[in-house]
Amino acid sequence: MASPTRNTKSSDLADAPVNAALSDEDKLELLRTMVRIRRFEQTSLKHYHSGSIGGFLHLYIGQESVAAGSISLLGENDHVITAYRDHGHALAVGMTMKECMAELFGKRTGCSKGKGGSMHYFAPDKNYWGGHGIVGGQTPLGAGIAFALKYKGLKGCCLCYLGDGAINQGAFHEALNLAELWDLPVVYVIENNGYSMGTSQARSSAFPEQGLAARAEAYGMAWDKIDGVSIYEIRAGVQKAIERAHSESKPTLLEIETYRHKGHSVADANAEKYRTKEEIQKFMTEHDPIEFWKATLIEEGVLTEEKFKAISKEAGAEADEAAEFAEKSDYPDEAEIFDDVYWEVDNNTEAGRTGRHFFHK
Amino acid sequence: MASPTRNTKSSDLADAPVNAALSDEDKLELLRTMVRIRRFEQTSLKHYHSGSIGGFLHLYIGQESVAAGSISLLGENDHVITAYRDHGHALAVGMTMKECMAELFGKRTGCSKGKGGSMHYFAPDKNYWGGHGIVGGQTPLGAGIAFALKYKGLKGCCLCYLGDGAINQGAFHEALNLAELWDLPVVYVIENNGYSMGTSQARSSAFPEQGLAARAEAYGMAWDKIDGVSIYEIRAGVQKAIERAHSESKPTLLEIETYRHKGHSVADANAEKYRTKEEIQKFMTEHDPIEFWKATLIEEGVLTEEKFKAISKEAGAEADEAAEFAEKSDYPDEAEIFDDVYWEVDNNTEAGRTGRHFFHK
Amino acid sequence: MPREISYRKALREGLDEELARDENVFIIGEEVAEYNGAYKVTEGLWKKWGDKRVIDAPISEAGFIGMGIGASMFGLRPVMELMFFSFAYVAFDQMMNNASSCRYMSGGRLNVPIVVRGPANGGTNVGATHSHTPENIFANMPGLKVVSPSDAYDAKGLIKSAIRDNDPVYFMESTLLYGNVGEVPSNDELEEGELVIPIGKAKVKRQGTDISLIAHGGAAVTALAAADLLEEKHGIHAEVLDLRSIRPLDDEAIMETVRKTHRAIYIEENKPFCGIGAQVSSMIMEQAFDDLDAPVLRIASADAPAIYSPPLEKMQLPTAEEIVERALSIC
Amino acid sequence: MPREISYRKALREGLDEELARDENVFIIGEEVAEYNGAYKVTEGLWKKWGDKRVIDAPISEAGFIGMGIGASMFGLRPVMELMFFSFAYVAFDQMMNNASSCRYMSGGRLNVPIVVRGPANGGTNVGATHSHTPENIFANMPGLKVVSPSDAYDAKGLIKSAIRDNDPVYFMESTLLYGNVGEVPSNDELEEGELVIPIGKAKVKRQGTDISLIAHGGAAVTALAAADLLEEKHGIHAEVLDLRSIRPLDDEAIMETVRKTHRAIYIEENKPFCGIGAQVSSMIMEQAFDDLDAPVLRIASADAPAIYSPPLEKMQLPTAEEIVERALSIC
Ligand SMILES: Cc1ncc(C[n+]2csc(CCOP(=O)(O)OP(=O)(O)O)c2C)c(N)n1
Ligand SMILES: Cc1ncc(C[n+]2csc(CCOP(=O)(O)OP(=O)(O)O)c2C)c(N)n1
Ligand SMILES: [Mg+2]
Ligand SMILES: [Mg+2]
Repeated sequence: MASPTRNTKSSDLADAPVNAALSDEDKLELLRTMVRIRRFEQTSLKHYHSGSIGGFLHLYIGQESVAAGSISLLGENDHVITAYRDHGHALAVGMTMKECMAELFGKRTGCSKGKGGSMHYFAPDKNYWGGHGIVGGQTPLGAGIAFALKYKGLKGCCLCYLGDGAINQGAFHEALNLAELWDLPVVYVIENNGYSMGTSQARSSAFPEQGLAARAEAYGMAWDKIDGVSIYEIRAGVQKAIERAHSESKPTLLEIETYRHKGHSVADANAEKYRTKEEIQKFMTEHDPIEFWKATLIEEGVLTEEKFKAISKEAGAEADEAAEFAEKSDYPDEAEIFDDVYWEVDNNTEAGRTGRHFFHK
Repeated sequence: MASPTRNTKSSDLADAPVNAALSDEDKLELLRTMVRIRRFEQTSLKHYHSGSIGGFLHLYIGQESVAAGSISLLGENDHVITAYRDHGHALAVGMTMKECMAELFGKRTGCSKGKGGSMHYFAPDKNYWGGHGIVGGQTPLGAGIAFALKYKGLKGCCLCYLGDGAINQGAFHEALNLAELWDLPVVYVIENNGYSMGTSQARSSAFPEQGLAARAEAYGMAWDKIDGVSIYEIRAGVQKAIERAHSESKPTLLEIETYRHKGHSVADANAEKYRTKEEIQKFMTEHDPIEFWKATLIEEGVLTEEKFKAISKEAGAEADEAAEFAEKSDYPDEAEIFDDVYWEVDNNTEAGRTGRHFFHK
Repeated sequence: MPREISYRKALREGLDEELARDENVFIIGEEVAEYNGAYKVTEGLWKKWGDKRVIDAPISEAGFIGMGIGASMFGLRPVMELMFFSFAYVAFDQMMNNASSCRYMSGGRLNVPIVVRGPANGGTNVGATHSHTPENIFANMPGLKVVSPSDAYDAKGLIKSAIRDNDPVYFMESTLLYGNVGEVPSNDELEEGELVIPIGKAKVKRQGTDISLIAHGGAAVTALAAADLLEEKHGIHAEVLDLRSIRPLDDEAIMETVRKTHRAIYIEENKPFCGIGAQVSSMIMEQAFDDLDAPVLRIASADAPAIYSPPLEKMQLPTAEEIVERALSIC
Repeated sequence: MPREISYRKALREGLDEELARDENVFIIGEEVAEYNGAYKVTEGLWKKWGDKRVIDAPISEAGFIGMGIGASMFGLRPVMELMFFSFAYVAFDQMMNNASSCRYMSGGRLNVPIVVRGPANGGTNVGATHSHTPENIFANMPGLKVVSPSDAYDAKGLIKSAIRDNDPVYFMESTLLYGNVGEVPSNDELEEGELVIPIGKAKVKRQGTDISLIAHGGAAVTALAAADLLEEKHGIHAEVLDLRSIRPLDDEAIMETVRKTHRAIYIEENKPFCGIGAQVSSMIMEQAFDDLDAPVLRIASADAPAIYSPPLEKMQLPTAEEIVERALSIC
C-alpha cells in the first residue's frame, strides 16, 4: 500500500510578507478557526451516532489548516466553493456553528433550511457557494463565479476546492481548459489527503512525477504544491495564486498535501483497512495541523498551553450550544417541501403564478 | 487569425525500418488508398448536391494520408475507431466503396443498412468500430476495445482517432487517465487540422508549447507529434506507438498535423471566412498528401504520371459504380425501423419475446 | 399588412432585444460568435455586441454550461446555445443537478437564471446521436422549466420571457422550423412596445369542436396540417392546442379543450415511453375522466433510435396522415 | 424450511455465479474490489476472483462505463457498478447514446451486452444530488432495458438474466432494500440448478379483487404494506403487481389485473412528471378503457428535489397511508 509522504520540516515561510503581516491576534484567530472546526465536527459526530443527524457526514478533521489558512487570505470580492466535505470552509468563511449544526439536524434554522444537509451547505451572503455532492461538479461552477467577477469588473477571485479523486472527472478537465483559455480568476485547490474513499492516489490517477497539480501544464496553467500541515506555507502559496488572479486574471492549480484523520465518511467501516494504523497514527501525531500551529505559536511566544485550553474549551462550549440550538429548532413543515424550488413561485410573481409547476401533492 | 504552420521538408524517414520494408507495390497501394478515398468523397459530394444524400457530409479531403498511413500498419488484432469524419478510415480498413456509398444514400445495402449515415459507419468484421457523432464520445470506447484485447490476451491495439477540438471533452480526459493507469494498448490519434468547425486551435484550447499531444504528460503518458503530409513520417511515428502498445501494453497520444481542404461539412458556408483563401490555397498546393506522396514516388521511380492517371481513373470509375450501386439499391422497409434495436428481439430469443419492447406503432 | 419574419429571425430579435435591455445578458456557445451560429440564429450579434457579450466556446458543454450556471448564481443571465440539444447529454449532470437543485439545497438562498437553448428535433437525417428530443427528460426534474415554441411569434415572445425568468429555462427549438415564416409584429406596432409571452400558457392555434389535437414544438405544426385534412376530407372540426411550455404546464387549457371536444390525441416527436403524451393523457384521465368519450390517444415518433435513411426517418416521425387515421378511430 | 438471505447477498450470489459461469464477465466500479463495495454488494468477490475480474475504478463514470461499452462490443460482459445511480448523470451520453444506439447505427452489426447496476432511490437523507431515480429517463430510450427488483428473490434471478442478456441492461437497486431478507432457494433446492428470472415478466405479489396497486422497486414494498392496511382496516382486497422490469414491460400482466379489479393506482418513488406511472396509466387507458370503473391514479414522490431533512424526506416519498387514502377515494 503506497502511503503518502509529507515533509515535516517546520516552515521557513513565516517571514513571507503575507505571514509577517499577521498580528498575534490574527495568529490566534487562525488557531481559533481550526479548533472551532474540529470541535464542531467532534460534536456533530456525537449527535450523528445518537441519531439526530442522518445521511452522510464527511469529517474534515486533519485538514483544518487548508480551509483556515487559505480562506484567511480572502477579501470582499473573493469567493469560495467546495465539495461535500464542506464544514471547515463554511466555518472559515464565518458561517455560524448554529446554522451549520442545525442544517445537519435537518432543521429550518439550518443554513439551507435543512434541505441540503451536510454535503450541501450554502451562504452566498458570505461568498460561500456550496457544498456540492457530485464529485467534480462544483469545478465548472467555480469557473463561473470567476467569470462573473471578471464580467462585472470586480477585482476578486474564486477559490474552488476539490479532492485528489475529483481530478479524474471530465468536468474538471473542461473547466481547467476554459479557465486558462479565458483568463478566469479562479484558484483550484486540490486538497490531497491521499485517498478517494478507499482508493489511494496511486490507484486512481496517472500523473506527472511533480504531482497532481502538475497536470496544469497540460493547459499551460500555473501550479504549485504546498505542504498543508503549515498555515504559513498555505498562506504564502495560496497568496501567490490569489495575486495572480487579482492582478493578471489568470487561474492557478494548487495541490495542498493534507490528511483526513477519520474515515471517508462516518459510514466508512474500512477507514483502518485501506490505511495502516501506523500511517494514521503518524499523521495524527506528526502532521496534525492544529498541533503543528499550536507548537509554532508557543515557539513564537504567542500562545501558552493555558490559552490553548481556553480556546479549545470555548470552541467546545460553542459547539454544544449550537447542538442545543439545533435540537430545539423546528423541522420544516411538510408544505415547505415545495418552497425554494422555483424563485418565481417563491416570490409569487406573474411567472410563478402562470401554469402548473408541481405535479404531485 | 492564427493560421496553422506545417513543416514542408520532404521526409527523411523513408529509411525507417517500417518504410524501408515497403515494396513498390505497397507504396502504390498506399497511393491507391488515398486516391480512392478522395474520389469516393468527390463523387459523394456530387450526389449530396443532387439530393440523393441527406444530413451531414464531413469530407476527409486533405487528410487522407492519416488514415491510409496509420491503418496500413495494422495487423489482425489491431482495431480502429473514429469520429464522424469517418469515410477515409472506412475505406482504409477495406470497407468497399459500394457499402459506404449505399450508406450515404440511406439504402439497405449500406454498411449500416442505411441506419447510421455518413457519421456512423461500422464494420466490426473489419476491425472498424465506427463512426461516432458525439465529439469525444468514441474515446472511452476505444479504451474499451483495448481493454478487451488485453483481457482476452490478444497482442493488438486500438487506434482511436479524434479531432483537435475533441480534446476538450471531459470523456477524453477520463479515458486518458484510465488508459495510462491501467496500461491499455490504445493509441489516440489527434488529427489536428487546425480547426474545430470555425474555431482555430488557439481559440479552443489552452495547451503546452510543444503542442496538443503534450497534454499526455499530465498523465505521464508517451506522446509524439507527426507531420501528416508525409506517409513516411506517419508510418514511422505511428509504428512506434503500435509497438509500445503491442510489447508494453502502454498507450500513446499522437498528434498528426493535417488540414482539411473543404469546409467542416458540406453545409459549412463559412469555410473560406474563418480561414483565408491564401491559407487554404497554400495547404492544397504545398501540403496535399496525395501530391506529396505522388512526388515522392515519382522521385523514387516507383510511379509515373501515366500510372498516376490510371490509378486516379480507376478510382473514379469505382466511385461511379458505387454510386450506381447505391442508386439502384432499395431503401429499408418501414418495418425495418424496429430491427437492430435489441439483439434479443432480432434473434427472436426467449428474452426477446418476453415483455413489450416497443411502445408505438 | 402585418410583418412576417422567420422563426430564426424572431429568435435573433428576441436575443438582440434582451442583450440591449440588460447588460448582464450574454451568449455563449460553439460557433455562436465569429461563425454567426451553426444555424445562424445568432447571426450578426457578435459583430454588434462584441467579445464580451457573444462568446465562442470550446467543445466542452459540461464546462461552459456549468460555468454559466455558476455565473448565473452570481447574478449574470447567461444564454447558452447547444448546437444540438442532443449535446446536453455530455452536460447532463450540470443541467439536471446544479441548475435544478442548487436553489433548493441552499434553502432558496440563490437562484439560477440561465437559459439553455438549441434545436431538439429529429427529421434532418443526422442519425440517432443528433436527434434527441429530451423535453420529457428535463421536465421530469422539479426546479427546471422547459419551453418549446412552434412558430416565429411564440419563439420571439418566449425567448424574451425565458431570459427574464429567474429560474433555469431549457428552450427547445427545431432546425426544421427555423426557416418557417410567420406574423411577428414589430415593436412599434405593439402598444406594450415589445412582444413578451408568459411561460406556462398554452395557445389554441385552431378552434374546433370534435376532437382536441394537443401538441408541442414541431408536432404542433403537423397537428395543424392534420386538422386541415380532417376538415376538408372528413368534415371533422379539430381543435389544436399548442402547449408552448411543457413545464410549467397549462393544464387548465388542456382540460378546457377536452371538456369541449371530449376526445383528445397527444402528438409529439419525442419517443413514446414516458413522453409528454403519457403525462398529459394521464392528467386528462385524472382530471376529466367523465368528460372523455374515448381514451386519450398518443402519437409519438416510431419507437427506435432515429434512423438516418431520409425516406425512413420521415415515416418515423408523426405525420398528418397518421394523425387523421388515429383521429378517425375515435371520432 | 426454505433459505432466507438478504437482497444484498442475493445480488452477490448472482454476481458470483455469473463470474463463475462465464470468464468474460467482470465487475468494474468505484470501491467494488479492495473496499468490498460502498454498500458491500460485491463483498468478497475481489478476494475470490482477483484483480482481473473485479476492478476498482477512478471517479470517472463516463470513462469507465464508456470503456465497458466498448469492451462489451468486443464480446466481454462488463458489470459496472455505480455507487449511486445518480452518478449516471456524469456518464449520461455514454449510457444514452453509445449503449443504446451503436447497435442500431451499425445496422445490427454489433451489440452491447453491458450491465450497469447500483442503487437508485431516495429516502436516505443524502440530498437531491444523490437521490435520483431515473427509471423513466433511461426506459425512454429504445435499445436500453431497465430492471428494478424489489426483493431478494427477484434481485438474484434478475441480475443473472441481466448479465446473460445481449442488450444493455440498467439494473436499479435500492440501498433501503439491501438489508431486506427474503426467501431465496439455494441452487440445490432447485431442479434447474439455479435461479434465473426472465426480464420482462411482472409478478403478482399479492392476490386481490378490488383494486390493483401496481409498482416497481421500493414502492412495491410500500404497496404491499398498504394492501395489508386496506385488508385489515377496510376489508378491501388489493392486488399488488410488481413490474420488476420497466423495459421490456409486461403490459399483459398490467391489463390482466386491471380487467380483474377495474381500479388501479401506480406507485413509484420517482418524480411524477413523465414518470413510469404516467406511461402505465396512459397504456391502461388505451388498452383497457372500458374496464375502468375509475381513473387510474398515480402516486409518486412529492414533486421537489429530494429534501435532506430526515423526517421531511419520509413525507416526500410515497407512504402506505397515502396509498390507502387514495385507494379509498376510488373504491
Ligand atoms: C460523480 C460522483 N462519483 C462518485 C461519487 C461518490 N463519492 C463521493 S466522495 C468520493 C471520493 C472522493 O475523493 P476525493 O476527491 O479525494 O475527496 P475526499 O473525500 O478525499 O475529500 C466518491 C467516490 C460522487 N459523489 N460523485
Ligand atoms: C458533444 C458534441 N458537441 C458538439 C458537436 C458538434 N460538432 C460536430 S464536429 C464539431 C467540431 C469538431 O472539431 P474537431 O474535433 O477538430 O474535428 P474535425 O471536424 O476538425 O475533424 C462540433 C462542434 C458534437 N457533434 N458533439
Ligand atoms: Mg481525497
Ligand atoms: Mg479539427
